Formats: sequence, structure tokens, C-alpha cells
Amino acid sequence: MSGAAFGYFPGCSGLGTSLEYERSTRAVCRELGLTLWDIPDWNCCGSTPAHTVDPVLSAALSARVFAQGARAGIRDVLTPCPSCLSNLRNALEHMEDELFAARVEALTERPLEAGHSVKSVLQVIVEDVGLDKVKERVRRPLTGLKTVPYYGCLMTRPEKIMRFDDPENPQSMDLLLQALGAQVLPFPLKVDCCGGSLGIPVRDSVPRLAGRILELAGELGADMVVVACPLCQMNLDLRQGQIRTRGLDYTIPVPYFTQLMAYAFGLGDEEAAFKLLAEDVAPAFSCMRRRAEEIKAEEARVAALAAQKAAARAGRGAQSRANGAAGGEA
Amino acid sequence: MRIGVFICHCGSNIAGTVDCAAVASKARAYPDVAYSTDIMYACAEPGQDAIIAAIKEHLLTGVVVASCTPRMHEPTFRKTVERAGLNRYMFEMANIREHVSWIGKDIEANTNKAAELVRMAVSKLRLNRELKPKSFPVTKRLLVVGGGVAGIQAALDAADAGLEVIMVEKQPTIGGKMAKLDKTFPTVDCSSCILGPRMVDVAQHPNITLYAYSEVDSISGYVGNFDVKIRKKASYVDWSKCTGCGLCTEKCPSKKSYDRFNEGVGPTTAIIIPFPQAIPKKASIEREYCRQFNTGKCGVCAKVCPTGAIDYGMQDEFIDAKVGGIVAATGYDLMDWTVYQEYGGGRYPDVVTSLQYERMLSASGPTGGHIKRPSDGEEPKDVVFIQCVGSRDVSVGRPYCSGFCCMYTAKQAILTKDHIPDSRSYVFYMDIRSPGKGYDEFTRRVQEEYQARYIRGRVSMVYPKGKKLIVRGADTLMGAQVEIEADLVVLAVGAEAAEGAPHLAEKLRISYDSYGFFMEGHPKLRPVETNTAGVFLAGACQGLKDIPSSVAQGSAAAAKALALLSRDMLDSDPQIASVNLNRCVGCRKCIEVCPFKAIQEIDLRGQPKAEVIETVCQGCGLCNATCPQGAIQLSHFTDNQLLAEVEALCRF
Amino acid sequence: MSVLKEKELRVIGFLCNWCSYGGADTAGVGRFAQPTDLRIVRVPCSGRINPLFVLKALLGGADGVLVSGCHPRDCHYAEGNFYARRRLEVLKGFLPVLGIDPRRFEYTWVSASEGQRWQHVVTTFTANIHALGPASFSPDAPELEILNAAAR
Amino acid sequence: METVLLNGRDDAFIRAVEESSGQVVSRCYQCGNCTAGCPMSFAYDYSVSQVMRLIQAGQKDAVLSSKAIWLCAACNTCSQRCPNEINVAGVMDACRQMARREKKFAVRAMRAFVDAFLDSVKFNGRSHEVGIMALYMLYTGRVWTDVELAPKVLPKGKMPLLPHRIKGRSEVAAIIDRYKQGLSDPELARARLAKDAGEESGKGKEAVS
Repeated sequence: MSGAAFGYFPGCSGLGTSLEYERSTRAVCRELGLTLWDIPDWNCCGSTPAHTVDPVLSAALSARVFAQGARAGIRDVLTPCPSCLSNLRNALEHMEDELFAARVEALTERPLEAGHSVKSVLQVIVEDVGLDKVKERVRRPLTGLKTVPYYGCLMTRPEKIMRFDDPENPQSMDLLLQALGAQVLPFPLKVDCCGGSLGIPVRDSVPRLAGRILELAGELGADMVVVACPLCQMNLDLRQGQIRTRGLDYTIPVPYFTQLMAYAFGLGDEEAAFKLLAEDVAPAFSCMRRRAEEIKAEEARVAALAAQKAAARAGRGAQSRANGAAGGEA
Repeated sequence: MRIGVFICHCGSNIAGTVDCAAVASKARAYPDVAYSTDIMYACAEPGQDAIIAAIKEHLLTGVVVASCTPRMHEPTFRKTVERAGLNRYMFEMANIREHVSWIGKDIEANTNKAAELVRMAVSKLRLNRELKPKSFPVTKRLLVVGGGVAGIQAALDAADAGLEVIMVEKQPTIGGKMAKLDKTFPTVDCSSCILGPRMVDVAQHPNITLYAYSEVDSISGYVGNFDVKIRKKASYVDWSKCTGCGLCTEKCPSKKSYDRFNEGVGPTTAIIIPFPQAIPKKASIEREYCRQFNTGKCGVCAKVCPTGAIDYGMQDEFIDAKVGGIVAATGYDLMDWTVYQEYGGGRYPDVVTSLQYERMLSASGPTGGHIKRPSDGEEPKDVVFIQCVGSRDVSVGRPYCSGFCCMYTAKQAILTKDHIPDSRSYVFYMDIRSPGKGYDEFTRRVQEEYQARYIRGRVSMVYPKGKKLIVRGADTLMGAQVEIEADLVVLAVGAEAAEGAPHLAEKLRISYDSYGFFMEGHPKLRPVETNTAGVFLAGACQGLKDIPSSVAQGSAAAAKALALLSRDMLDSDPQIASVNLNRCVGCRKCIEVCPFKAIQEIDLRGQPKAEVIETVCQGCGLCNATCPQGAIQLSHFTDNQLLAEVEALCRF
Repeated sequence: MSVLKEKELRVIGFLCNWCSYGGADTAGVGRFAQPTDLRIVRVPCSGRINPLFVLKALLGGADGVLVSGCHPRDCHYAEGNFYARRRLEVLKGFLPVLGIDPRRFEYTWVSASEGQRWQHVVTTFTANIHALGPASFSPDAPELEILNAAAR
Repeated sequence: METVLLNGRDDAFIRAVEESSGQVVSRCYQCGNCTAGCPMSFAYDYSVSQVMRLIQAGQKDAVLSSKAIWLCAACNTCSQRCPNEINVAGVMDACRQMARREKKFAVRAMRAFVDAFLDSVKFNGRSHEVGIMALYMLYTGRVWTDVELAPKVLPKGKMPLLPHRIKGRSEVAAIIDRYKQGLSDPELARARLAKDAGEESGKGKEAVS
């Protein structure tokens, strides 16, 4: 699937709070041979607030995005942000209904032709590019890094609209991280809600919900919580300090999966952009390196032992008649 | 022809939305109708008497009754006209209840439609001919498929009444699901103490031949004379030599086999005797786990067997049997609950099914009757029971109530307290369904006496945290979200028709519903019969039910089979195909399509012709629709009769 | 036949006794409301249905014909519905030759337990026929005579 | 607690919720799975299943003035796990939209946040976090909201103080304005579709004759 091209919709947070997602996504896509055409003069999809007010308003904002793409000859849209993805998908789905489409057109005043699609960066990498290709590209495997993948609630839900992975126990990021060489711990809260955009109006929500997620990640001994959603990332990383004042007793970095890909692909600091995260990744990486060395030493020990045994067996075979029953196994 | 027409009010069931008098009066204008009236209840004794009186008074030669579905009362009215001296096939029914009055409220449209259905019936009746059944001898032997408690009851009742019985059981032992249970509700008496002796009775009964580890391979024939082929699966142990001593199971080195009988609670060996009270108590080898079969090297069981019963070269064996009737008692299985990813989908060892828990409670089970967490063998203190996992859940395609989970969950909560006095049981339920003798009292006892904490609500999610399982649920009566830190979670997994049930139904030519449960002849009046004569139903295969109901239905099925097989001769259905030899050109097309091999080629003065074997023909009419000459006609459903119905509806 | 003017069209159903007729009964017992247009001819098996019956009905002025049998593999007579499907498939392809809109003929499978499915089938089919409107055939259609001859 | 007079069930309200959400609320059998899984339950006045029950009972006022409908995070956990396949989150959405139309705002902060967000989109064509926060503080008077986060993001360039304005922001503003003028009303759209269909079928008839 190399050489594929998509219209790219970074989403508003890509210009701000998820700058690191944006940079690493572009770098990783380039490395995997995906061409991204920026949708010219794209607008905000309306996010949760527009949807809260009225799905028609939300769909109208999405419809303008698709129309802008269509002007540049773009039909297939790619976005890193699950919230944008959800809005864009919902818009396409709802507009299959004639009446709904007519109501949207009353707002946009330009009709939308059929034939648009939208996918997440994660879905395209896992399903279209394929994990084999990702594996091939790895230069710096993440051996020894203990990760928990956190998908959030929007990536796979609602099932009928997102049509991607298992809505209760998704696997795509698990497999992707394994392809990068990392250890993936089974994480039962991988689709629990982190509080979403309610962090601002309901202050208590994020410490409570994101706190629960971070706490379990810590209990499992993870070095990092790996995410795919800017909103989740903000709640888990940027607000981690707020959560700590409410009882969380450790820190854990929360990078995007694309940042780890950039790192594993051997790309530069600028593109992996770990510096933009609130919580420092350095301790986690030094843990990883220490563990990688332990693993290497262990592997060497096992190999040596196996060689020793093989040699002993060969020797014993030759001497078996002479030695009789003397040979006891080590 | 002089036809009489009777329009039944069925109280207000029909008369409520059909003007019955108007229909009767319209019918008077139909050809050959000599008499027409409306009648309050045609099927009641006064109604039937009125029909007989009218036949005599008006010298009727044919009768149309417009009432309910012929699937209900056609046999009733056929007997009625017979009592008045008419041939039973000089009768037609118009279904103006199920197909008219019950499905629409528009009186004008209903009345018009009812009149037209009567017109169709009259048109067909005008072409009806008198038909006479032939009689044939009956094989006085009963086949019981399935050796659970329902099948055991049916087999013993029939055998006690003197009937020869063949029982076929898929597993290496009979006993079914009941044999896996520790105790039964609402008496909390020991399951194997009640069932065990009945299983022994089956083994020892002179009239019962048991084929365990066997399946019905194929069935042909018809009521009174079914030909059954039974496949005896290779157990790789010669059961005529096996004494059930169990030495082989002790010595078998392959100790990681899946333990089917114990629902996978702990592993077992590749050669097994399912449980100590198994009937027959014989060993069998599970091929997929056996070292001899997988590596070609082992042979331990053959070496230790004192009677030399092990036979690795054994092949499946086929047995042909002739039976007059069949009881299907194939029971149920649990649905695949791993679709519930929110409960771990099978990833968390301490989330178990109710049947697994039953094996843990059982003294003869793999834990010796000690409740232990599968993960670490520790005794759980907080046990959460979740009901309706795969029952009453449209989202997993199981909208029905499994019927017995409320009761066994209550029982398991009681047993939990008995086993671990300082434990706490939590039961998440939606409704408590306990309509049985002593049942509701039982569910009160578990709460009042045994202090089980009943929480009205469903569980959204179960996940491990440290050594505990966090159960996230709701108490809808409090209107609150609740959480429980549990040591063990027991899922009351919903039941479904036994694996392979639809396949057996196809062999038996009986219907099954979309969940694989076999269809009874009539939901109220023919609960153990099927629409295939000679095939009866017992137990959960017909619809989920508990032990007392299964036993009752087992007895009922035996009674029905006995009534059928007590006769020496049966009447054949004369609604079969027959060949007009003048028209037949011997093209053989009918012979090719007949699913029952009921048509043979004969030679008539050097010309090939088709001939119907009357006792074999089932009356489907496939040949009739196939015959290019219209030479072969299905009696009572001839081309002319069906076209007469169509013409009654046509404009031109 | 006297359909109610403006209200009903002529819709004829051929139903096998064991599955679909039972399904229609189940729908009735469940009081699942249905349009009143349909008139049902009961046959032992959908395999009993000669395509000529369907043609006769359509050429005789029926506005729609619905055939319903047991689900595949659930036939009371083992394989009757399988033959029915093959024959009726051919018939559907043949209808346009006679100038009949093939949408006026439909065949489906409904089991005896599927009362709700039957309600859905009848309601949709009747609505489809109403959308097509009354069939336009003259009583002296030459096909009808040929057919009448064939059926005798 | 007040006695609820059940004869007074507001059927029009039930119909409106069902129409707007596309869900059949009578399918809910009150198992409580939605309540059990809802991450925001802790902040609700009525639990999700109680909201569903209130809708079934046609208790319009209680539903539209509840906090719950505003605090739903739209995470879809309830919809995903509903045994009756009800899109519960969609029902909550429908109620919130209805409350907004009826000018019932049980959680003022939510309204302020949504208004701030949409205003930001309207001014710039895109959402601008700093702008949203400023507007939110202005609308709620909660001046110190999340200010402690600023030192973490401002120096990294993750919260540009100036918005990214798009060229077509007047188009976006027009969409929002038209919405506020009520141009997306379903009746208007239905009438227009009927008119179009009329023209179509007119053409069709000519073609046939």
C-alpha cells in the first residue's frame, strides 16, 4: 500500500496542544510512503460542542471540510484525531439520510457529492500499510519498554459507525507496539473514558477518570501509557499534575503511538518531539535500556547454557559406552 | 355436489372484526353451495352437532368450515363429517381467524377477505375426491436420542411399559447436564444421588439398548417404520473388554487434556472415564490429546490395561436399526459467553461459568468440592454472581430468558455460604423468575437466611486489579453506580439448543426455531409432538426448562410414543401422489426429484412408466410440479384443485 | 374476485403448510397487524408449486404473487424448497418476456416460529405492490389461453 | 418527593425524543447497564437509567432540567453495552439539544464551554484553545480555570496565543449564523424535498405518457 495518498486533516489541536502528534504523524507517514495532501483552508469539525448543540450543525461543519477537500480533488481523508474522525464519520453516516442531508445543505449552501471516506492514522497504518511494513522499518526496537495502550472511547465507538477493531478489547495499537519491539501489558481499561472535554466545565471529572486509568497503569508496572487521541493525551499528561494533587503518587509519560514509531524508526528528536510532552520520557527510556541489557544478558546466558548442554550431549553420546550410567544432567 | 358452508364466530375472536352473517350470506351465491350459515363455536359439541344435522337435513356431500387455521382443527372437523357419513376428505377449511380477524381491524376488508377465502375453499372442494387410507404394520421399537434426564425418563417409562428402546448418547456417558450438577433446587438435594440410580436402571433394563459415544448418522422411512443408522464413534477402547478399572487413566502421561465433563476446571488425561458414576463406566481416548496418536510413541494405556482392551486402530462402526417412533431429547448447551469482552471474554481465570462453578462445588469434581480461585487456588471470600449473561440480551442475539438461572444462582449462593461460612455472595439480577413449587420461597431464603446480597441491576464491566476483580455495576433501586472488589465472578451464562441440534432436526425432518430449539406441533395442545408423525420431543431441546419439567416432558413423550406404538397397524395418509398411466411417458423426472425414493419405474407392455410406492410417498408433491405431462398428481392437492383456488381469486 | 376498490390490490400467496403457513398462523396468534390484500393458497411444500400457478395468477389479473417456503435446509420434505428455489428463479427471469414486471413476484423463506418475520414480509411485499399499482392486463391476453391449455 | 401523576404522561415529549434520537425508548427494560458503565455517573443528579425511565414516563420537566443530560461525556459506553441496542448516548444528546432549545441549562458551565468553543470557531474558522479559555472565563467568571497548566504548554509553543484564522472563516460563521436563524429546521427541509420530488415526479409522468 506504499505510495497511497490521502487528504490530511490535522484537526485544530494539531496546531496547538497536540503539536507532537502532528509532527510525528507527518514524519511516520512519510517514512511509510504515505503521501499527505493538506486539505486547503480546512475548518474546525466542531468537536463535541457542536455535536452537543445539534448533529446537523456538527455535520455542516464537517461537510465544509469534505467540500474543501473535494475542491482539491481529495476524496479520502485521513486524520490523527479520533474526535475529528468521529465527527467526520458521523456526518457522512447521517447524511445518507435525505432529510438530514437537506438540513445540512440549508446551512452550508453547497451540496456535497457522495463518495467521501475518512479513516484514522492508526487504522491506515495497521490495516492498509500493515504491521510487516512497520516492522521492516524499525531501526531502534523498543525492546524492554513496558507499555500499556490506551485507546479511549471514540476510536472504536460507536461500533456501527467506526467499524474498526473490537469496541471492548481493541488490539490494533497492542500489535503495533509489539511490532516496534515493545512489551505490551494487557490493559483492561484501554477503552475507559478519561473525562473527554468535560475537564474544563467539570473539574472533578478528569482527576477521577484519568486518575483511575493512570493508577492501574502504574500498578501493572508500565513505563508509558501510549495514546492515539489528543484529548486523552491532554487529560492524562497535561493534567497529570492536577491528578497528582488528588492522590496519584507517581509520574508516567503519555506519548502518542506515532512518537514511539518515530523513535523506533530512528528519526530525529525534532520529529519524535518527546520534548513537547508535559511528563518526561527520559526515565522510561533509561528503564527500557537497562531492561534491554538484562534481556540481552539473559538471552546470552540461555544460549550459552544450550550450547553447553548440546556439547555435553554430544560428548556423552560418544562416551556413553565407556561412562555407563555416570552422566547426570546438570 | 351439495356443499354446506359454516362461518364460525369463534366467540368474538372472529365475529369481532368479521361480519360472519354477511360472509355466510355471500357464500350462498357460490356454485354448488346448498346451505350456508354462521355458527357461534363450530368446534364445540353443539357446533359439531349442528354441522352433522345440516349434512343430514340438506343432504350435503361436502362441507366448508371457515374458522381457525386448519393446522389446529382440520382433524376435528374431518372426524365430524365422517360421523355424518361423509368421506373425511370431502371437507375444506377457510382460515378466517389467524389470517383475517386477528391481523386486521377493518371490518369491511376483513369481511370481504373472509368471503373470498370461503370462495377459494368452495372452489377447491368442488374438485375433491373421496380418499381412503391404507394400513401398514408398525415396528414396536423406540429410539431415544440423548441420554440426559429427559431422555432417561422417556426411555425408562417406555421400557417399563414393555417397549424395546434404543438410546443413543453423543458423550461417552449418559447423565447429560444434570450429572454435572452438585445439588438441585429448591431442595438442595444431591444431584447424582437422584440421577445415579436412574442411570443404572438404563444400563440394566432388559428392554433398553444403550449406544453411548454414538450419534444418529441418518434417518429414513416414516412413522411406524423409521430406518436409523447409528454411528458408534471409535473410542479406541474395546468396551466389551473394558472393565472400567481406571488403571489406564491413572497411568496416562498426557495430563493436559481439556476436561469436557468438568467444563475445563483443571486438566485431565487423554484416556478418560468422565466421572466415577459414569454409565457405561468405560474408558475412551480423546484422540487430539493422545501421545500415541500425535507422536506415534507412547502406548502406556495398552501396556497397563489388564484386559487388553486398548485398540488404537479402531474405526467408527455403523449400526442399522428399525424403529417405529423417535424421541428427541438432545438438551442444551451454554452460549459462547466470550462475546462479552467487557467481562474479559475468557481472559480472566477467576471469571467462571455457572456450570464450571457447579463442578467446583461437587465433591466428585476436580477440586474435590472445595471452592478455589482458578488463578491461585485461594478460597474466595467475595463471590459475585452475574445473571442474564447471554439471556434477555438482544445485542448478542439471545432475547429469550433461559428460565432456570435465577434458581440455580440462588442455589449456588446458598452452597457458597455452606462451603465458606465467612464468604459474601453478591447477586446481580434484573428480575427474579421463580414461578415454581417452592421456588420463590427459595429465593427469599437465600436472601433472608443466607444473607446473599441481591442487587437489582446489570454489570457493565469486570476487570482485574491486583488480586481482585473489580465489578462495576448498578443498583437501579438505589439509582446508583456500585463497585465490588470480588475474588471470584460466576456468570449465569444463558443456554441455547445443544450443538448440532439443527443438524439432527434436518435428519428428523422436524422444524426448529432461529435458536435451534425444536418446534412442537402446537404450543398449547401438542407440546411433545412435532409436525413429523412419530417424532416426539422431551426436555430442553424443545425450549429451556428445569429438571422437573424435563422429567415431566420425558414421561409425556414416552406416553405419546406408547400410544402410537401400542397399535399393530397404522393408517397411511392417502394424500399421496398417483400416476395417470395414459399420460406418463416414462421420462423418469419424477423418480429423480423424489426425496423419498417413493417412485419406481415399471414396465407396462414394453413402455416404461412411473409408479408410486404408496407407503413410502410422503405427499410433498415435488413430482407433481416436475412432471412435464401432468401425469403424476398429488391427491387432494392436484393441479386442478390448486388452480381452482387461484381462479376463484382472478379477475379474468 | 372483488377486491375493495381503492383499498386493496390482488395479492396471492402460495405457502407451504409446514413452515410459512405456520409462520402466518404464528403472526395471527401474535396479533401482528398486516395489510388485508393477501389471499393464501396452502400447499404441502413450496416444491409443489408449479410455476404455471404463479403465471396463471399473474396473467389472471393478480397484482402480486408471493411464494414462501421453509428456510433452506429446514424443509419438512428434506429438499422440496431447494427445487422450488431453482424453478422460481427461472420463472422470475422469464416474467419480463411476458411483459410482467418481475417485481410483482417474490419468493421468500419464513419458518413456523417467525411470526414477526412473516408480518414484515407481507407488509413490505404489499407495500411494494401498491407502489407498482394495479397490473395492466386485458382479459383476452393470448398468453392466458396458451396457459389455460397448458394447465389442462 | 412529589407524587407523579402518571395519567399526565407527556406523549408528545416521548415522541419528540424518539424522533430526534431515532431510538425506541420502550425497548429499555431498566437493567441499569448504562448506569453501571457511565464514567460521569458520579456527577449526575439522575442516573442514566433513571433518565431513560423518566423519558418512558413522559416526565419532560424532570428530564430537561436534569444535570445528567449536560454532563454526559458522549463516550458511548452505555450504547455499546446496552442489551437492547438502544443508542443511549444518542438519547442523552437528543434531550440536551431539546433542553438547549427550551433554554434550560441545568449546568451553566457546560453551556458556557460550548458557547465559548463555538464562538471561537465562528471567529476563526478553527477552535483556538487560549481563546476558548478566555471566553469561558468571561462567560463563567471562573477566572482561574486551569491557569496552572499554562506554564507547561506556553513555553513549548503548544498554546499559541494568537488564533490560526482561516480564509474561509466567513463561510464557517455563515453556517453557524444560518443555524442560529433556524434554517436547518426539519420542516423547512421536508417541504423543500417534497417540492423537489413533486417536480421530479411531474417529469416522470410526462415521460410515461
